[in-house]
Amino acid sequence: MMLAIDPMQKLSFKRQISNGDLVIVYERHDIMKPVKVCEGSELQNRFGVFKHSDWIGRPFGSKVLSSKGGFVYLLAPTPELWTLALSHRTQILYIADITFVVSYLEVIPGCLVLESGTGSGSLTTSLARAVAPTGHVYTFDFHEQRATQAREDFEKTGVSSLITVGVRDIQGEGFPDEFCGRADSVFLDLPQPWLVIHSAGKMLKQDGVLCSFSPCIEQVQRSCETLTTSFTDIRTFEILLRTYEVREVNLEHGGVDDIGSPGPSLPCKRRQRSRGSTNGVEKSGSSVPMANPCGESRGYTGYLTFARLKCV
Amino acid sequence: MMLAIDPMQKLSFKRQISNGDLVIVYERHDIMKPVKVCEGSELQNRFGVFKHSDWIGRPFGSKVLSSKGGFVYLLAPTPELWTLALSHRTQILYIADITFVVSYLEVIPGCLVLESGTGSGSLTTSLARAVAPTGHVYTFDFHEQRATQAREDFEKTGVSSLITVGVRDIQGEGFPDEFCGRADSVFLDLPQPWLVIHSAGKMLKQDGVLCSFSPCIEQVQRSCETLTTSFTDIRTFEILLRTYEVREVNLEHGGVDDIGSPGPSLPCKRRQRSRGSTNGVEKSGSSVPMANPCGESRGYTGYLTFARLKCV
Amino acid sequence: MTETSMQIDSSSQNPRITWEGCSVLLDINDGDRLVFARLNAGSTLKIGDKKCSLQPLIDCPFGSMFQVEVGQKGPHLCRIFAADADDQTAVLQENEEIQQNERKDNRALVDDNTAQTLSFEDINAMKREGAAGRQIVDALIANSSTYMTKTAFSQEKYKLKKQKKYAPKVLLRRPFTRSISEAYFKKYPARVGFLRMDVLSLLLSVANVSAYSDVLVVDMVGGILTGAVAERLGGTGHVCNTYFGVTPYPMEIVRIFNFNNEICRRIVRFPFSDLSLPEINDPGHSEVVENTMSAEMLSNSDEAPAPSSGGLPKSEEQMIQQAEDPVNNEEPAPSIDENSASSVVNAGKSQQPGKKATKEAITSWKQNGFSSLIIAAPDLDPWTVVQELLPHLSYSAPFAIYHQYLQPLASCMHNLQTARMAIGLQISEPWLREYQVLPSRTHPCMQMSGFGGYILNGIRICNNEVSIKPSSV
Amino acid sequence: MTETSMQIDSSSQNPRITWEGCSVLLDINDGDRLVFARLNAGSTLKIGDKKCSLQPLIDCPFGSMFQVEVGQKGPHLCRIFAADADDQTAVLQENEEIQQNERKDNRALVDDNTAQTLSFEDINAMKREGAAGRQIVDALIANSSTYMTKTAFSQEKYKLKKQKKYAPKVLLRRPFTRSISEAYFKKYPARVGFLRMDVLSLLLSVANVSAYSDVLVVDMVGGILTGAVAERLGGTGHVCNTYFGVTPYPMEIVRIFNFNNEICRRIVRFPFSDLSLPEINDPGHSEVVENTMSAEMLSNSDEAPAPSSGGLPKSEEQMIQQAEDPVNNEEPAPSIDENSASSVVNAGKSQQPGKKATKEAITSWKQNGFSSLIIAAPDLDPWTVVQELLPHLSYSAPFAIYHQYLQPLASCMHNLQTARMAIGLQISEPWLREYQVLPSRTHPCMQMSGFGGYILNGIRICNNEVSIKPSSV
Repeated sequence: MMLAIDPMQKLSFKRQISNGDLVIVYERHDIMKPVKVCEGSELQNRFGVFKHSDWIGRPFGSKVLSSKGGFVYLLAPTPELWTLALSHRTQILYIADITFVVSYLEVIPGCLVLESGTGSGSLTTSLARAVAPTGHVYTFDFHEQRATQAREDFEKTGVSSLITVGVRDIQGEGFPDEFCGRADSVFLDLPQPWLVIHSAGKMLKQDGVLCSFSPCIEQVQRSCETLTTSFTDIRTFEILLRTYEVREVNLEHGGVDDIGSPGPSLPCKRRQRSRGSTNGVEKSGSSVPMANPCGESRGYTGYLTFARLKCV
Repeated sequence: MMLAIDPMQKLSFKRQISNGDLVIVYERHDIMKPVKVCEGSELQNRFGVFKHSDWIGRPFGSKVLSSKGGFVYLLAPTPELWTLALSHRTQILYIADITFVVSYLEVIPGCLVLESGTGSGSLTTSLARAVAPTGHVYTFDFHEQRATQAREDFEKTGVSSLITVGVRDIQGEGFPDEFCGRADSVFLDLPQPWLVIHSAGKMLKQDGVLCSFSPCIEQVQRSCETLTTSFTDIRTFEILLRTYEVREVNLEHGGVDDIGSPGPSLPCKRRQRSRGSTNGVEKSGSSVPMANPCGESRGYTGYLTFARLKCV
Repeated sequence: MTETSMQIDSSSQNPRITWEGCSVLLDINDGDRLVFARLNAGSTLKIGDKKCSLQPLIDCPFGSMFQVEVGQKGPHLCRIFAADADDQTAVLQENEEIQQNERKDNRALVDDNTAQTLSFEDINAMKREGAAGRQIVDALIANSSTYMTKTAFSQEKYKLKKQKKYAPKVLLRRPFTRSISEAYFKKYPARVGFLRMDVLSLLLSVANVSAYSDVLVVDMVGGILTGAVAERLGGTGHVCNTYFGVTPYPMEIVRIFNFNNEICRRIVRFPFSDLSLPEINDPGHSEVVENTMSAEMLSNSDEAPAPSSGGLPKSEEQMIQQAEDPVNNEEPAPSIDENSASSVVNAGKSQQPGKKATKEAITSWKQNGFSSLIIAAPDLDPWTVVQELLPHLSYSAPFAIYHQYLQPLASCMHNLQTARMAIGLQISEPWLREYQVLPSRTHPCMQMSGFGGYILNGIRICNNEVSIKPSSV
Repeated sequence: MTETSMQIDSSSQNPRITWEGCSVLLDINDGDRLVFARLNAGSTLKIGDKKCSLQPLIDCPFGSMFQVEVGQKGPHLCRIFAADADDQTAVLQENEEIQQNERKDNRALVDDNTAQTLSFEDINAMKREGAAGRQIVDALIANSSTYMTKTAFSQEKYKLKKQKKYAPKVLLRRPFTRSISEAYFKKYPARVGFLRMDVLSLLLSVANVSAYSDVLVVDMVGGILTGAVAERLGGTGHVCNTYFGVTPYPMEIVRIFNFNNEICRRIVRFPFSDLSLPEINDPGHSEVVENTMSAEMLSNSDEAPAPSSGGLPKSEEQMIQQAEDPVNNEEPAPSIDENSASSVVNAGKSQQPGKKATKEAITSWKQNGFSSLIIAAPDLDPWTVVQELLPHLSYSAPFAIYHQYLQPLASCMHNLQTARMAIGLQISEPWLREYQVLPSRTHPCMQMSGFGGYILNGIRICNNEVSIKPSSV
């Protein structure tokens, strides 16, 4: 269970992995895999063979060993870990976008949220966490097979009671009439969002918020034009996450990674100046952990346009 | 003289401020003013009255005192200081943009460069530095008065032998025919650059580079469309400068600026753990200079589109 | 149960409509001023030189727009409807069409504002006669000799400027984490430790704040973190607000949320020392027992400098008082004819958030661990804090630390790695950019907040590799 | 004198046309591979499985495009002209028009690449018969059963992919700081200390590199800094490349620029210790005298670890050899059918850059000071370096320090401030973003270099406030 909808399931020092639990097998920050624990099963990866039976009874967060002595960590699933694990399967929305969308759509427990398309279900899961325990997310996808996959995933992660997945061409048909005036928030990730804006407006409660995610500025321009009719507070954002690496660096002797320069021969001992002006000068040198931005950052994800339904 | 076109004028420990020199009076990193040194004159600012006669004979880079004991620094002008000083008078291109343009246009000594419009002349000055001592910058502005002001400025800063300022509606008339096939690089800062692209192409030598600066993406879209006819290697960039402040921070006792929180009472003495796992743990605390990004950064300047004239 | 009913006391109350005593965010003139207020019969707001009762705002839907009108009863706020507000949009769109052609000639335009034939006295006379703000704006336009020579774009700018002055608009906003956080960051960033809205959202996400969680927080950012977590929990779980020393950190911002009693009840506070007292029946995590606070630390806490004369709150009462203070403090007089808002009265009928946690609750957390940990203590060294708190976090539970500086988080991350206390460690810095999207004038906004802070997050791990086996529990 | 004649030996030579022995940058298949080469009669380049002579590239304008053709003399590079290349653009524009309508249906498309009826053997047979790459591509398209069912956009993608494989294009580029820096950062970033092109440009600007300057540089970034400064000086002033210890830092990248003898002559090197020897006639700046290197330092320098077996250059000769190495090293086999470039022969007729500075020159710099200072030493602590070098910088002269890490620059800035050695101090980090601008598909590029390093810059000041008066000199 990803979300502790049953409060008894929540994490605790005493909560142990049981047969049938979903665990995230963590190898490295960028390699992890969801696995359903099954008494007789084994997991095989580059670290060796892991018997599920060795896992049962251990606390979540434990390090477990393989036959070869390799190890992985067994983590309780969260929407973020799920998203990271999923990112190997399909194109996903990024965590910073997901996070910003949920907050900016003012999604809180009890809300009714409409989403199209479902895609990987990654945003859906975060929306479900935010509306829990009393709200609901209705998500629609054009593709039958994507909907089916999403339903299976939601079942597996234990959030299916909060989510209903529909198959529908929202861009062509709009949202179903049954949601008229009932939605607190609407999220659109469609190639031609402007075609659905009128329908989305009908679904929203007064003052409800809409968000449209688009990769190209032309889509944003067209959406904003359409939005002005019945929406207000139209704002377009972009959010990126810059991540930092931390390394121990020893500069004075020219350390770090050897990047092809000869080891310099600056004197280690700093000479004392006779002037008083150097009082308070910081001592440099010695090995220090330092952060610098990761080189291979994702430079762009998409534009997020928000708008609020006008009050009549 | 901003540029040492006369090598005798260049900075040296022995070079002193003379009557008639242009100096940049530096109060703070964001407050500075160009002043022509004139034997009998005085400068008055919030720090008091400064006699020019006190400045003569001192080295550039000196701190000078006012009647009241206040002080300023007298700096030799550079295009960057000039740009900073100018920024109080008019809208200017930013240093990161200027720098990128000069390099990306492949401007080197001896080049012939065309520019329109002249504007504040801030880019022009940097272009002049890059083509010196043997190249030339021909810059055009629609406005007579702006051209006149620019000419005066170039005279004052001593770069006028490298720059010719013309008054011309480049957008309407294109560049003068006399430059046909002679320009190494062309820079456009015009509201409708696509109107001039054909003319710019005629001015450029084969493989010469054009740059167009535009604030809106629609201008960029239209320019790029026009460029495809006779240009190649069309690339659009944006460059921003993130600046950092440095402050001495002492965290363990909750120092920095008091931002309204009560001084926390964490124990100063770090307790020793009995486990070996804490080996190698960094010692924290004690006052350290730390950098963080300035809050009030300029978030956007404009788009820079570059293109290279196709080889026939 | 899909109705968003969590934030009000009576379940029959529609949370999208204001009620007497509810807290609101007033957006005056498109973000020029942002004021938090509580709607009571007696509360007033000063706009320009006019003091208006907030009474007309009660029982209106959030999102409603009001304008100051001067009628026979004096100046009052009058609701305006979407249909009326539309003309502005129309003008703007008309503008766009001719915008392109104008670019070239705009350059020659000089606007010296000397062409107004309507005098200051004329305007005052109109006001005395009870003319509506709109009427004054129309008169100003009619009497401007240059108005017709301006470009449509300049005309619109002129009109908006006059409208803001003579017919200010007030937008009624519902206080959510989004709006409260945006307003504080814009007007009073130091109070929330420069914690930007998107960074706050990211803290909640990476710490997996979800229903029924017991979230341990160190909130030295005025209560915005506590409020945001409580909003997400929606009356389930607990916000466990802990503090070092004997004085709780102020959390006046929590009062701005319209939390119902159930939500307030679930915001509890306790000194960190309460968690650290030795506990005999504490089977699962010997580390915690090891890490109990020594007597030295407790006495150290007592020696903590008492809140200075700067007026740090000592009691609940003081804190509530202070809750309304930011309204005044954050008014840096955006335009000269604007004065600060009148202070609004606190209804104070709801349950106090931030009661002291019960002994039973603390015992249970000590035994079970917390489900998440979030630290927003810009003045503390993150490593010093996290090494104390992490042992109280359940295994596999996520944590997130906000800080203004990168280097302390880099050291902290290094130490957590070296001590093998956590995995999935990452330092990140969200970068938020807003765009102006207008026909032929689309580009990123010029002004942006260059900086919203850094986050270090990770997941606590259980290092008792072999010792903890099912049999040993 | 407006002709750009600085970079060649003979002034009659047009610098926009290649010549025998000139250094060029070859861009293969739109940036897939970037190769620096020297054009000689015997030099060859391996593209795919074909080894082509570079002879046809001599005496062509920079910017020319070549394609591999297999004629009777075997595979050879054949120049193609703008008119022929245009069809590609035309297809692309056609695409855009239908792009919008297709969006919806694109989703159903599955491209499994199984629909090609032309076999591997068929293609080889065509090659043996001397078919041009273009002809193969056309045949592949004609024999693809799915090509016609693809969207125009997918058709274009398919065609480009096949073109890159069977008819690779080579673009002849002039090696400027811009192109060299971009190529190194893209293919071999560690060699230039992760110094991005825009950051390098900023270093030159803020350090006011201009004609007749004597620029003191510490270049531990392979010579890209030295080359960039030399390019800006254009045969005036001096690039004063200094180093700590006894071994100059490698600067093989300088050889890639087509510098003429005059420019090469003005790139000089000397150990920092040469600057620090006591000088009697040194009136203006007593500080410098105070800061002379002690014997201890000199001996320390001698003890510096000798270049390891990794093959660090000990002599000029070795360094020149290494100059061509990056060509091979930076070839991480972009596609499986591509092999690394053949090594190209060094013409070696021009003057060596980086001769040792003369005693007279060093004496003059000691007396007059340098006009600018640029430090790009990613492995050294900036403060340690700058406190040694700054005393040799003229008063009012600007300096700029590049570093990969923020914290060392923060400490350095703090120290410079505290010691009142400089003003106008600023740490900045350029942030460069490239855009895809295509009809209906405009957005920032997905991949970007998240990081190009930090710059600390400032201006040296004269602190002898009262002591230095005109009379005292």
